Parts: sequence; structure tokens; C-alpha cells
Amino acid sequence: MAAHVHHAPNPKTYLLVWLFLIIMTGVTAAVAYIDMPGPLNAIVALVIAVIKALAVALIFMHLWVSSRLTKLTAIAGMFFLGIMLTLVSIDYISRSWIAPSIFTYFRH
Amino acid sequence: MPMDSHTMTVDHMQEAGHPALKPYFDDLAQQRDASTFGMWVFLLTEIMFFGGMFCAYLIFRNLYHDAFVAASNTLDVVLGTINTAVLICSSLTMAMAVWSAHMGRRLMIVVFLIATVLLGLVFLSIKGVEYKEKWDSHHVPGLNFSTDAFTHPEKSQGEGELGHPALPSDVAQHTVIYFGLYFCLTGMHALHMIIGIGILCFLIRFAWDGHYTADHYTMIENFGLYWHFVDIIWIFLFPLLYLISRHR
Amino acid sequence: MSSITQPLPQQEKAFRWKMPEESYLTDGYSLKSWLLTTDHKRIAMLYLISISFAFLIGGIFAMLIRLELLTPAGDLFESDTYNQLFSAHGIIMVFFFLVPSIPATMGNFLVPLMVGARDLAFPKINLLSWYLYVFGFAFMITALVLGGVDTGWTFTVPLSTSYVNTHVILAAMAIFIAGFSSIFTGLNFIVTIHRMRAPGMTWTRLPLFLWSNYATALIMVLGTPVVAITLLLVILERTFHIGVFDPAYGGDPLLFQHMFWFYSHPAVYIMILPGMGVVSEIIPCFSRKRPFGYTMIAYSSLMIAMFSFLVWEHHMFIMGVSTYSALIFSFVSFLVAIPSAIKVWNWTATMYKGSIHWDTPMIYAIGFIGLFTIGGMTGVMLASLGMDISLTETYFIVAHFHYVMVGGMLLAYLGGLHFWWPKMTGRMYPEAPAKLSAILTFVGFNLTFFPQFVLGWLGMPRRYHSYPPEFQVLNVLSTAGASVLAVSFILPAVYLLWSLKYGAIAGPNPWGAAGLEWTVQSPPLTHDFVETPVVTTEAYDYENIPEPAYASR
Amino acid sequence: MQSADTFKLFPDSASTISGYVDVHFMFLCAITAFFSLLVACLVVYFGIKFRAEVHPVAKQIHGSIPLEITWTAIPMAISVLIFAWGAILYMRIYTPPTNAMDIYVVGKQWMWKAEHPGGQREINTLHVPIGRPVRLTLVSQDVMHSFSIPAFRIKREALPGRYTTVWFEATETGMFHLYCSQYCGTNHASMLGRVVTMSPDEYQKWLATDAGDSLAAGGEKLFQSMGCNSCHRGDSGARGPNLAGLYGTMVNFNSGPSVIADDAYLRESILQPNAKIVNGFQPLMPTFQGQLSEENLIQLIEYIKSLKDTAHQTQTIHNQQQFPPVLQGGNSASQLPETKKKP
Ligand code: HEA
Ligand code: HEA
Ligand code: HEC
Ligand code: CUA
Ligand SMILES: [Cu+2]
Repeated sequence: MAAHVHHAPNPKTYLLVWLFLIIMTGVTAAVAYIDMPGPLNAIVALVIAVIKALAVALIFMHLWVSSRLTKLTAIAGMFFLGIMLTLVSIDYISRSWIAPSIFTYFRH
Repeated sequence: MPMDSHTMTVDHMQEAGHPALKPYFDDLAQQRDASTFGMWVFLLTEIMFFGGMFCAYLIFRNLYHDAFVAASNTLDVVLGTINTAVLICSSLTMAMAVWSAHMGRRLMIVVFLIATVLLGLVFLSIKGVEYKEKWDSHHVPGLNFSTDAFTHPEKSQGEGELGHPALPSDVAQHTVIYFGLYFCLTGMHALHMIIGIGILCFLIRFAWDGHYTADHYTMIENFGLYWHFVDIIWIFLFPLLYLISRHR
Repeated sequence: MSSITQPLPQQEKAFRWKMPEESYLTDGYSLKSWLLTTDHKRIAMLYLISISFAFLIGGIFAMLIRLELLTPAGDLFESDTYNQLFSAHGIIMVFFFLVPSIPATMGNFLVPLMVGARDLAFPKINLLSWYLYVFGFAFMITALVLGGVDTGWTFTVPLSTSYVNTHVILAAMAIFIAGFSSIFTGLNFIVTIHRMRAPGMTWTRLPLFLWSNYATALIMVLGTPVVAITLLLVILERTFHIGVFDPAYGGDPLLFQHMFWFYSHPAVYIMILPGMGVVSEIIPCFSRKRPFGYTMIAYSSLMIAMFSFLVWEHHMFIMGVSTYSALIFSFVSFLVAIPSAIKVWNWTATMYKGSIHWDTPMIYAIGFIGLFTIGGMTGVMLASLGMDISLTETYFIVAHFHYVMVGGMLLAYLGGLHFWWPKMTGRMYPEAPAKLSAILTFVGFNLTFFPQFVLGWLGMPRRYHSYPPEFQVLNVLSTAGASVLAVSFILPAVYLLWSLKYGAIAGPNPWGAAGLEWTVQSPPLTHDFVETPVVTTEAYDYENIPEPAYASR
Repeated sequence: MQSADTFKLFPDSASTISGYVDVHFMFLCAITAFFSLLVACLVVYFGIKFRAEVHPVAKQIHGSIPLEITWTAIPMAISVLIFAWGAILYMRIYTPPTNAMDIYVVGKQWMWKAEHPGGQREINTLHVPIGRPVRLTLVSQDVMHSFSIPAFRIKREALPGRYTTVWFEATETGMFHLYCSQYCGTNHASMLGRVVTMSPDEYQKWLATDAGDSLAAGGEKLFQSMGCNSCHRGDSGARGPNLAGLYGTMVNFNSGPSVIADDAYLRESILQPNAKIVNGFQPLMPTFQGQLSEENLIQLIEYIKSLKDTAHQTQTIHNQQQFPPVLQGGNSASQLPETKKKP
């Protein structure tokens, strides 16, 4: 059989990860009640979400012990999603930016 | 270049007659590898599918922050947290089901799969309660939407306990976008859960019949990937919808 | 690669191949054996039939469009009818013809044969993909029968969400469903190419057709879900007014544009990469030569797939996007042209010092190079921010994309069809009418679409059902060309059908072409290979492949 | 000139920008022709020179790194050149000069309505003087439209709910086509008209024939009738900020970054007054969405623009410097009122 199955995590690991996820869920919910300055609430919540998602992907989904190709596939998903989010945001964010004088230099 | 080319070994020659081996695969390992990879590629498309909605959410949250804060505060964080925990538990039982399959324990597979179904149903029920609440407070776009709860919080009961001031109507009208996206995102997620539960029922049946052996349980393994993926989507939906917009 | 095959007879002229007694075509004759097949070759044939039908319908709509545009006044159709015509033409041609064209027919047929596998990784999903296609197409036809859709193929909001009262929802559902058919095709290709290559079939020995279909599959898998969700949001916006796209509720029509083009720009490469793959097979074969710069052609496909996701905003330059992002997207639009340029040069260089045979597939391939270059270079003109202001939303765009889609992909599709026809059916097509139709296509095509460049430059807006009289002469030319074009497409339909019964029997490798697919009998057996092939030679080993003396030349 | 010909190859050129666009176009055509011909000639030449009859045995060549580099680098270099050139042209077309006169254009299914500051209104025609830069502010009442004048080489989308701008300076007198080029439904093909360019004198005469209330005057009436003046009284005790002299200055808010008060900002302030709260004020202003047509909005904006900075000493931060234009893809007003420039 494919070798990597033997490295598949065992129930103990699963339980630990589960515990970790539950705790993180509690933490992120609790932290949300604190009014933090600026975008800090969002940042904290999303960082925790990323950590949780990573735990699920790496352990529950066996990504940790999967082939390079599988890892690459998962990364590709994140990468292209990232491209979409960033490039769309760039348009919205920079629509109201004030033009540097170079933009108007060529106008007559 | 020998990234993943296959060589003939004696080992799999013996498997040639395995009942689960499809005629167009050389051996079970290749077959298993291919379907697991296929599942991952499918999840890739799912990422992009939800990604479109995440993109819309990102843009509008930044454009209409006040409306999103007000609307987000109508969600019940406690229910959301419980649901997150429920889904995480179901991920655990799913992972255990896969592990049981790997160990070749028929009964354990069935037990864990049933547990997964039950937890999934609990999640959907709680979601149902939340939807019901949204319906009652007229927050369903297109069907019974009204911004009254935001423009006149004093009139609506059960809400506004967080004590938010009334929103001007021009701000309040944008809550429809929040709820529109809320229903799209959670609805799509719930749809994935429902499909998942449907498939799970079949898996339970097959597992009970002893279809899965320690050397052939790809179906369960791949379904596990799907289920965990749906969990991951929720892991992001939870903070995005419930948590990050609680304060202005 | 050919080393493992039975040696090709270098024989006396009298030699005749016999039709193999057993093949995938003889493996059951009932309708059921076709409709429930999981054989990638039969599914390819099912696709071939269905997309030909789609092309016919789309083509008829095109002819009606051209007929209306014969005179400046909008005298033939109501404006609403005209709007429905070009919407249906665009939707059908793009989503039901060109996107599945090469991947779903030749791709399905050839991917397993080329990698040396007995089928695709997920044959049932492959069949499902065809059913989804048919199902989606049925939705589209229903939409048309019930009264059509008039949003253009781009579904511009808020027009499509709040203003038109035609069957937007049905049409969007049609595309949504067909989208999943395309996703499943892509998924199958990716997994098959990664996981099912025969021993010795390393990445550097992979036929270029596979490289380009692999790149296509990546785009299908990554891009299609986004258009699916976008159209779903359009449907929800239309039914429930969720507000995301409709400015009346605070939504932003430009967000729709972003999301739509995030798929639809990469999709134009879904509509060209497979054609590039076909050309990369045809040119070496009829030049009897290893492709010049194999690695560059292979990697440029991946580069196109990658960069295609970074340029979508060039469809929105005048729509009030931020100048900063317009600058970024314009620049990357130029970058994405470079890999295409690399391919064009390498194909040209492949012909250098080759031994060129002017068979029909080669004529199509050469036509492809020329027309794609014109189409591509006019694309580069549009990528220039300042130029786009003048040319966007005019017939210049129409000409640009017909040059790449019809002059490029459609020609490649026809070339490939002729090239692999003997493999698919076991019989040769008749050479003389084929040559004639190839040349007719080329002439008719240029006559139809070249005048449209001028029209666009003069400022004639697209999607116009009537137009000022000074555009008439050019429009008449274009319509005349379209009639030639129609004839040139009817011709192959006739003689290809004829050849099914009367064509000369082809034998396994009528062209003396390289590639595993030519090592098996034509038409192939249901499970393709009797035993797993082992590849021991480099790809395109034309030096060592004898040229059959009896091919149609 | 609009003419009765049924055939032509070159569009009219009637604006200062046309020449720039034409040169760029010709250059691009030359490049396109050059490469297309080069490729076509090469394939045909090779196809004939090396045809199987005279060249039966192919010479196997695997590739050449120097060649690959060359034919990657040359298109790259040309691309960068075209990019820079195109970018400059784009900014030219979408960045109005500071001394441009304003005309508002409202698109709706299926007509163009033009509003001149003097109150002249026209439908599907646009009268403009030659020799004077004109800034068009476009908006749509329903779906997306696109305002295209090929002879001027300009085109700009008219979006629902948002202003976009484009500018031109006509150089020839005559009549030219004006199209809606974004597909907008049933009568998209009839949403066209003409641009009439006239000498400044004639233009003045034309203006005089149709002088009604100026936009600003109409705006002033609305300002009263809608009750704006009850809060924007102009004194320091008023509930709303003083609007005189507001246009073109930097406005600070209770939260979020400051913006320049341009047309887009004024529009937002009236329709979504509470999206941004001016520093020192309460979110009291009701929204006027649904109560004001696009034309009304334009009138109000023109009126607010016309209010001179007499007693403006309020919490709005004034920056007397010239602000560089805001480049929201040109969708916003981007120049100072002319009054600011005169000493
Ligand atoms: C098969 C489909 C296909 C392909 C392959 C392409 C290829 C390209 N397209 Fe096209 N395009 C469409 C289909 C396609 N397009 C469609 C359907 C639309 C309109 C949609 C709608 O609105 O309905 C469109 C519209 C469109 C626009 C938007 C116009 C507008 O609406 O304003 C732009 C703008 O940048 C553009 C650019 C390009 C570029 C840069 C390429 C490049 O990839 C081309 C690369 C190729 C070459 C450059 C030729 C070979 C190179 C050489 C011979 C070497 C010399 C090269 C240089 C010097 C650079 N296309
Ligand atoms: C794959 C893509 C594709 C193809 C192949 C074509 C093919 C053709 N197109 Fe199309 N076209 C588009 C994609 C395509 N088009 C798109 C995306 C649009 C934009 C739509 C929009 O604005 O929303 C468009 C728009 C468009 C317009 C602009 C309409 C407008 O803006 O007002 C015009 C006008 O001339 C036109 C003409 C033609 C013509 C004459 C052909 C000819 O090449 C067609 C010739 C074919 C036939 C006449 C069929 C006859 C064939 C047979 C009978 C044999 C086949 C049968 C078997 C094999 C069994 N097309
Ligand atoms: C009930 C009082 C009230 C009425 C009526 C009212 N406004 Fe206002 N307006 C305000 C207040 C308070 C503010 C500042 C807070 C804010 O930004 O919303 C304001 C802000 C503005 C601004 C932005 C000013 C700046 O300095 O940036 C503009 C422009 C404006 N109003 C225009 C109008 C117009 C036009 C009308 C009538 C159609 C109108 N207002 C009616 C109260 C009012
Ligand atoms: Cu308005 Cu087209
Ligand atoms: Cu594009």
C-alpha cells in the first residue's frame, strides 16, 4: 500500500487537535467581545481562523503527510484566491487615491 | 522528472485480481492516489467557488462598514460558537471514521459515521434556528426584508440588547447586502452539508455491508476530505460573519 | 516513442489496411451502449456530435446577425430579436461550442491514448460531464424557445438583474451547469496527466498537446467556479435583490465585472490553449521534424495559464476603475502576450528546414499561425490603455476576438479534426474537398472579419442592430464573407460524414506521426492498449519514424 | 464631418486628442502589420522552400537558447514601449485640465440628456464650442451606458450611482456622431445622437437662445424647497456645515481618511450623508435618495459649487493649496473651481 498511510495520525493526535480547535473557538469568540483598536479585531479573528484551518487541513486532512503534489494543490487554491482578493481590492482601495503629480505631468 | 511515474513491481502484480481495482488502473496504489488527488483538485474548485463570495464580502464590508457592524450584531455569537464546536466535533468523528477504516474495523466505521451524521444534523438544526430568527426579524432579502430593526431599534423586541443606536436609513439600507451575503455564504455552506449528509448515509450503508477493507477505503477517505473542507469553510465564515464586525 | 509498435510497413503501393474487426466502435451498437458508456473515446464522440449541433445553431444565429447588418436600417428583425440573436450566438459559441470544443472531443479521445493509459482517471465523472453539458444546453435551448435572453454573453448588471425581462435565469443556469461539465473535464485531465502516465512517459516526453490541455485544465478548475458563483449571484440578485450587484441597493456593477472577467479572461485562454496544442502536434508531423524549442512551447502554456489570471481588468479600462490598477493590469496584459509570441516563433522555426507536407491539417495549422498572430497583435493594441478607449465596445473588439476564436481556435479545431479523424473513425477524409474547404475558410474568414477592424476604428459600436449609412460597404463585405464562411463549414460536415462509410481505410498511423496514440489500431480498442506501453524514446522522434508512402499525399 | 458616404477608411478627427490617438494607432498598426507579415511570410516561405518534394529529409533542430532569448526580449521591449505610451495617452484623456468648462450628461434607457451650466438642456445632441476644454461628468439613471464620440477619440462609461468624467477640446466645427457603446437593452442601437461643435461666438449665441434658469439657480431653488437651508444656514450655529467654498477643499471626518470635496463627494453627501460624518457634526442629515432625480442632484451640486467662500470659517479644514486631481479612474471631479485660481 501507499507508504504514507502508515504515517497517518493516530486517534491521540486527533483528540489533541480537536481539543486545540475547541479551545481556539472559545478564545476567538471571547476575544470578539473586546473592542480592540482599528482592524485588530478582524486581524486576531482571522489569524486564529487560519491557524484552525491549518490544523484541520494538516492533521485531519492528512496534508502534513501527503505528497508534494497534494500540498501544491492546496497552496494553489490559496494562491489564486489570494490573487482574486488582492487584485480586486487594489482597484477599490486605490480608486480614491490622490494622483501623484506624475499622472498629470503629461496632460496639457 | 520522476516526480510520480510508476514502475511495475511484483507487489501490485498480486493485487491484479482485487475486486475493487478498476481495469484502467495498474494497481490499487495508483487508483487510490488518483482518486485522492482528484478529490483535492475538486476542493480547489470549491475554494474558488466560495472565494467569489468571500471577495464580494470583503469589498462590501470595507465599503459599508457601519451597516455591516449593525447587521453582524444581530447574529447570535453563542449559537455561532456552539455550531463551530459542533462542526469541529463532527470533523473529529469523521477523522476517526477514516482511521477506523484504515484499521479495518467495520463497526467502528459505522459508529463514527453515524456520529458524524448526527453532529451534522445538529449543526443544521441550529442553523435552522438562526434562520428562523432572521425570518422573524425580517432580515431575509427579497422575502420579507425590512430595515426597521436598525432604523427604529426601540420598536423591535428581542433585539438591540447590545444597545446600538438607531442607524440612519441611508446606512441601514446597506444591511441588505450583509444579509444577502450572509444567506449566500451560509446557505451554500449548508447545501454542502446537506449533500455531505446524503452521501454519508450511503457510506454508512456500504460500511455496514463491509464494503471497506483496510486496503480499500478510498471512498471514506475522500469523503473525509470533503467533510473537513466544509468545516474549514465554516471556520472562516464564523469570524467573518459573526465576530470581526462587532465593534465599529 | 514508436519503438514499441509493430513496425510500420514501408511497403509497396498495393498494400491496403483492413478495418480492425474489433474496436471501441464495435463494442456494442445499442443506444444504451453509447449513452451509458464510460469509454473516453465514445464520450468524445458524444461530445463531438453535441458541439457540432451547438456550432450549427450558433452559426445560424451568426448568419442572421450578418443578414440584418447588410443594410444600415434595422429592417429584418426587431431590435429585441437582434439582441437575442447576438446574445444567443455569443453564449452558445463560447460556452457550448468553443470551451468544450477541443478539450472535450480531441482531449477526451487523446489524453489517455497519449499518456499510455487505458482510460481517464474518472470515467464515470467524464460521462457525468457530458450529461451536464447536455443538461445545460437543454436549459439554454429552453431559454431560447421560451423567448430568448438579451443580455449579451457578458450578462452586464444591472441590466441583467433588474431591467430585462427575458430568460436570464435559465440562461445563467445553463452556463452554471455547463460550467461544471467543464470543471469535471479539467479535473479528469489533471489527474490523468499527473497520475496515469505510462512507464517512461516523463514530463519532458509529454506531447505538447497534453501540456496545453493540462494548462487548459488548470484554468478550467480554477476559473470556472468563479463564473459559476458570479452567475448564481446574478440569479439571486434577480430573484431576491440581495443587493451585491444592483446600485439601487448599494451594490456595485463593477464588482460583477471583476468577478465575471476573473473567469472570462482566463476562459479566452481555455479557448486558445488547446488549439495551440493541436498546432504543436500538426506542425512537427507535417514538417517531419522535432518541434523547435519543445520546452519553451511546453512551459509557455503554463505561463499563459498563470498570467491569464492577472489581466482581467483590461475589459474594464473605461468603466471607472482606479488608474493605478488599470496600469497594473495593462502591463500584465502585455506580459501575457509574450508566451504566445514564444509559441508562434517556435512553430515557425519548426518549419525551418523541415520537410513540409501541405496536407489539410497543415493548411489549417498554417492558417492558424497567421490569423492568430493578427488576432493576438490586435489584442496587444487593446491592452494599450490609451488605445482601448477608442477601440473598446466597437467592432474592433468583435474582429479581435473572432480572429483569435474563429481564425485561431476554430481553425485549429478543424485541423485537429482532420488530423485525428483517421484515428477516431479508422477512415481518411477525402483530401481534395478538404483542401478546398480549408482555403475557403481562410478566404471567407478574412473577408468577414477584416472589414470589422476598420469598422471598429471608424467607431461603429458593437451590438448595434442598425447603424449609420457610412458603414454600409464594409458591412456588406463582411456579410459576403460570412456566406463564404458558411459554405466552408458546411463542406466538411458533408465530406466527413461521407468518409465514415466511403473514406479510405487509414491504418494505425497514416501520417507517420509520433505519439502513443498512433501506435494502436485505428479506431482503437475499448481499453486502448493491449498491454501497458513503455516509453523509451524522446517525444517527436521524427528522425526515426518512417514516413508512410500511402498516406493521402 | 458627418457625411452621407457609404464608405470610408479613416474617422473624422476633431479634437486635440485625436492626433495623439491616431499616431499611437498608426504605430500599433505598423507593429501589428510588421509582425503579422513577418510570420506569414516566414511560414509561407518555409512551406514552399522546404516542401517535401524538394526537401525530402528534414534537418532535426532541437532549439536554440540565443534565439529564444531574442524573440522573447524584442516583444518584451516593444510591449514596454507600447505600455508606457498607452498609459500616458490614457491619463491625458481621463485627466481634465483645470480650466475646463463643465457639462453634465445623464444617460438613461435610451437617450442622452446633456445639461449645460447655463441651464440649457438637450437630448441626444451636445453643443460645444471649439478651442475650449470641456469636462463631461457622466452618470446613468438606470443601467450602464457608454458615451462615445469617435471623432474626438473619447469614450467613457456612464455608471448608475456614480460619476465618471472625461474631457475633450474640439478643434473643428461641424457635426459628429455620438453613440452609446455599452449594450443597454432594447434600443441600445438608437441611443445615439450628434455633437455640434461651433465657434465660440456661435456657441454664445446658441447658449442665449435657450437660456432658462442656470443649473445653479435651479439648485438654489431646490436648496430652499428641499429644506437644505434649514440646516445649512451658513452660520456657525447651524446644524449642518457651511457649504460655501466647500468645493475643492479637503474635508475631515469623524473617522476614516479625509477626502477632497469633488462632485462625487457632494453626490454622496446628499444621497448617503451618514456614510461619512464631517468632523464636528452629528449624523443628523436625512438621506435624499429617491427624492432627487439625477438632474436635481446636478443642480444642487452646481449650486454648492457656485457658493463662494465668503464666511466659511468652519470646522471643515481648508487647504488653500491647489490639490492635485483625484484619479478615481477619472470618475470624480478633479479640478479646483476656476475661482480658486484667479488671484
Ligand atoms: C481565444 C480567445 C482570445 C485570445 C487568445 C485573446 C488574446 C488576447 N486578448 Fe482578447 N478578447 C477575447 C478573446 C481572446 N483574446 C474576447 C472574446 C474578447 C471580448 C469579450 C467581450 O467583450 O465580449 C477579448 C477582448 C480583449 C480585450 C478587451 C477589449 C475591450 O473590451 O476593451 C483586450 C484588452 O487588453 C484583449 C487583449 C488580448 C491580448 C493581449 C491577448 C494576447 O493573449 C494575445 C497574444 C498573442 C500575440 C501577441 C500574437 C503572437 C505574437 C507575436 C507574433 C510576436 C510579437 C509580439 C509582440 C510585439 C507583443 N482582448
Ligand atoms: C466560438 C466563438 C464564435 C464563433 C465561432 C463565431 C462565429 C461567427 N460570428 Fe460571432 N461572436 C462570438 C463568438 C463567436 N462567433 C461572441 C462571443 C460574440 C459576442 C456576443 C455578444 O456581444 O454578447 C460574437 C458576436 C458576433 C457579431 C457581433 C454582433 C454584434 O455585436 O452586434 C458578429 C457580427 O458579424 C458575429 C459574426 C460571426 C460570424 C459571421 C461567424 C461565423 O464564423 C459563423 C460561421 C458558421 C456557420 C454559418 C455555421 C454553418 C456550419 C454548418 C452548417 C456546418 C456545421 C455542422 C456540422 C459540423 C454538423 N459574431
Ligand atoms: C436635518 C438637517 C440637514 C438637512 C435638511 C440637510 N443637511 Fe446636509 N448636512 C447636515 C449635517 C448635520 C451634515 C454634517 C454631517 C454629515 O456629514 O452627515 C451635513 C453635511 C452635508 C454636506 C457635506 C458638507 C461638508 O462640509 O463636507 C453636504 C454637501 C450637504 N450636507 C448638502 C445638503 C443638501 C444639498 C441638502 C438638501 C437637499 C441638505 N444637505 C440637507 C444636515 C442637514
Ligand atoms: Cu445606452 Cu447602449
Ligand atoms: Cu481578456
